Amino acid sequence: MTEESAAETQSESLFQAPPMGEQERMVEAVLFASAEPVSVRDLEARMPHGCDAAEALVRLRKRYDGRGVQVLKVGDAWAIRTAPDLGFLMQKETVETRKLSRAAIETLAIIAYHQPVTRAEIEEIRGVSVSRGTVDQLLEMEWIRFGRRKMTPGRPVTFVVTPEFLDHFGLESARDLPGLKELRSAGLLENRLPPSALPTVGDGEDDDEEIGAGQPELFED
Amino acid sequence: MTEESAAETQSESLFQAPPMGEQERMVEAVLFASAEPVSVRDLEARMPHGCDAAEALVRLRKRYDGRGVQVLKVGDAWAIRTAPDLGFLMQKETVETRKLSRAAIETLAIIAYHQPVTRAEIEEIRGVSVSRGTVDQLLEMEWIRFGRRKMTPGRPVTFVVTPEFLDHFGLESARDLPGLKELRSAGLLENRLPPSALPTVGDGEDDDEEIGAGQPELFED
Amino acid sequence: MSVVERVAAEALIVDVDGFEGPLDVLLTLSRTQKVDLRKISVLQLARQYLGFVEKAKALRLELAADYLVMAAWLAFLKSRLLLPPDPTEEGPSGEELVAHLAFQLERLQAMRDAAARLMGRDRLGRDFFARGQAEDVTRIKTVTYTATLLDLMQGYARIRTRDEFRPFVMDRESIFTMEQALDRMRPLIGFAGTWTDLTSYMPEGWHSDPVRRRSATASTFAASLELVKEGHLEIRQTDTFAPIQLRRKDEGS
Repeated sequence: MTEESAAETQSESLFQAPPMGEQERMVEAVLFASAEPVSVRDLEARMPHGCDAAEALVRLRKRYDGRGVQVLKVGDAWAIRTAPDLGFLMQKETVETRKLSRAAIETLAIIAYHQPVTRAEIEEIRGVSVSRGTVDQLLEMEWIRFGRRKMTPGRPVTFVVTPEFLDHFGLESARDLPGLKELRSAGLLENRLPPSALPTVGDGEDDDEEIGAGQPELFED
Repeated sequence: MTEESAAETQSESLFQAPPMGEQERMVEAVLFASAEPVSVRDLEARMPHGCDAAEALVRLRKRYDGRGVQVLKVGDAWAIRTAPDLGFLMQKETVETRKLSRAAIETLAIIAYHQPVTRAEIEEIRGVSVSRGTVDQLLEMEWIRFGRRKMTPGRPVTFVVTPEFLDHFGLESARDLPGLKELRSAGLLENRLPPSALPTVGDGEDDDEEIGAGQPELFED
Repeated sequence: MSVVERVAAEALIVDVDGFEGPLDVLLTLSRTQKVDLRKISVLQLARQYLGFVEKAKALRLELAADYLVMAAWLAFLKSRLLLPPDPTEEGPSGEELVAHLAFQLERLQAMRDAAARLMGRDRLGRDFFARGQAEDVTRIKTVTYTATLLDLMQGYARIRTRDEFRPFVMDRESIFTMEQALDRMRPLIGFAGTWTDLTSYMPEGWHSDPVRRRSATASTFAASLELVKEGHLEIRQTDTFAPIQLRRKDEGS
């Protein structure tokens, strides 16, 4: 009996588990390097014989308390994760400013000049249909909003511009938008007459002018 | 003057950087989240305005001294890596690196210790021509890259080691290569020209070794 | 050649493929001298090397040209070292050549040792490890749209005066539309029985100005594709950037 127990003690010391500080280091390294959360059982399978991964985890968790990363339980396993309050560091925000599309500007202009105006009316004025995306975009920008329904058959919704719109364009009210005459006198319109007939292509150098007229729809969104 | 300085103080407090302890947490979170080293500049770009990432890194490095993971400097950047003595726990994570030929290992060492170094200089040191495959393999592993051209006749391209090389071998910089100082003081890193009568590589028929003279430009950075 | 040397040379020959050039052979041979590389007898080394080459020849082993160049040079060096110096001769002295060869050997050995130390370091992915679960930086892109009052007024003016006026900002005189190209091509393709270059369908007066040429080329090409889609035309290009050619597609074929 004495011999046996002596042998036991010896083998115990031979396979003695590393000190808890070391075990904590091990758990730290494994949790860091592992591609997925690691269970206590998996930790102990990796660590030297006799280790107490659960205890090492408790200590490690405490050590990371309040740090930039935390030791968290994910299901049955453990992982290191960014502290929730620092999540903003993992995001990179970029703001890109783009010019509003021509379709959107025209739609917006019609709403501003004709409000309250229905979609059908906008389409009639523009001569082309108004895509849903265009209206949604303007709604999302909060430059237009839904107005009252028209008291016409079908009671269609109308669109009006918002205070945000007025604010952005520096207007007191939509009535302050300049009229056609003013636009012309401001030089925004050219008094050039369009070519009387659609020219045939390939007539030579005279075909410069004809393009503006029916063209814009091609570039519609 | 007083007004100005008052305004300054106010704007300073408005954009005041977080306390150093918080900055340390932030650096900790970012480094933990990244598999690649992160430069001080990138850290500061992600942190709030006015942060001193370099100082936070110094503190963080000290904090992790002796732990299961360490804060390492790799070239101009910083990374967290597991402590080398715990590698035995990471059998599951071990990456099988492609076995390098003797020629590739020697070529790599010559580039590391002699950089920036031309192909002709590598050949002079090894006494044999450098095969294209060897260089390609090292380039592909991203352990070497093309450096600046030498201002010598023919303006040959040079090779230098990369941050990936430093990361792989756990080096802070190429100046920390083992034995570099001794080699330098022994004059073994000098580029001593051979007396004219010595044979040079390439005198022979080593046709398949010739690397199209114009080729390296392709890889110029 | 001593017995030891001969044994060494034979061992080398068996392994001749394993050598990385003549300098490598010299370095290996120098080890048999069992002295510091700086104190090496180059004369003896030259003899050893020449013995190695002779032996290889006797065994009908093909040595690469590099090895033979080195042999010739060592033979020259040997004679230099054995004969009294000729004061009229130009070029480096035997001592200088010996010194440089010793330097080369020492440097190569040093690089090999350095390589071994380098490869023996703790290495990423083997001894130390990076984060296994890296968190990507999520990029949040916010697009804000903007327009000016001028844009708005011009937009409105454009709509309201479409039938009367041409807003002066619209500068489209250099644009040839696909519709125009189609109109131009439809009557012409009936005559294209053989492969004809695309550029011959471009309108008159659109060749010289690069902006107009670009527009006309693009629209003519787009119109060609449209006609191919409609089954009126075949299109081909023999190589990248080669001319694009068109041919009428016979109905029913």
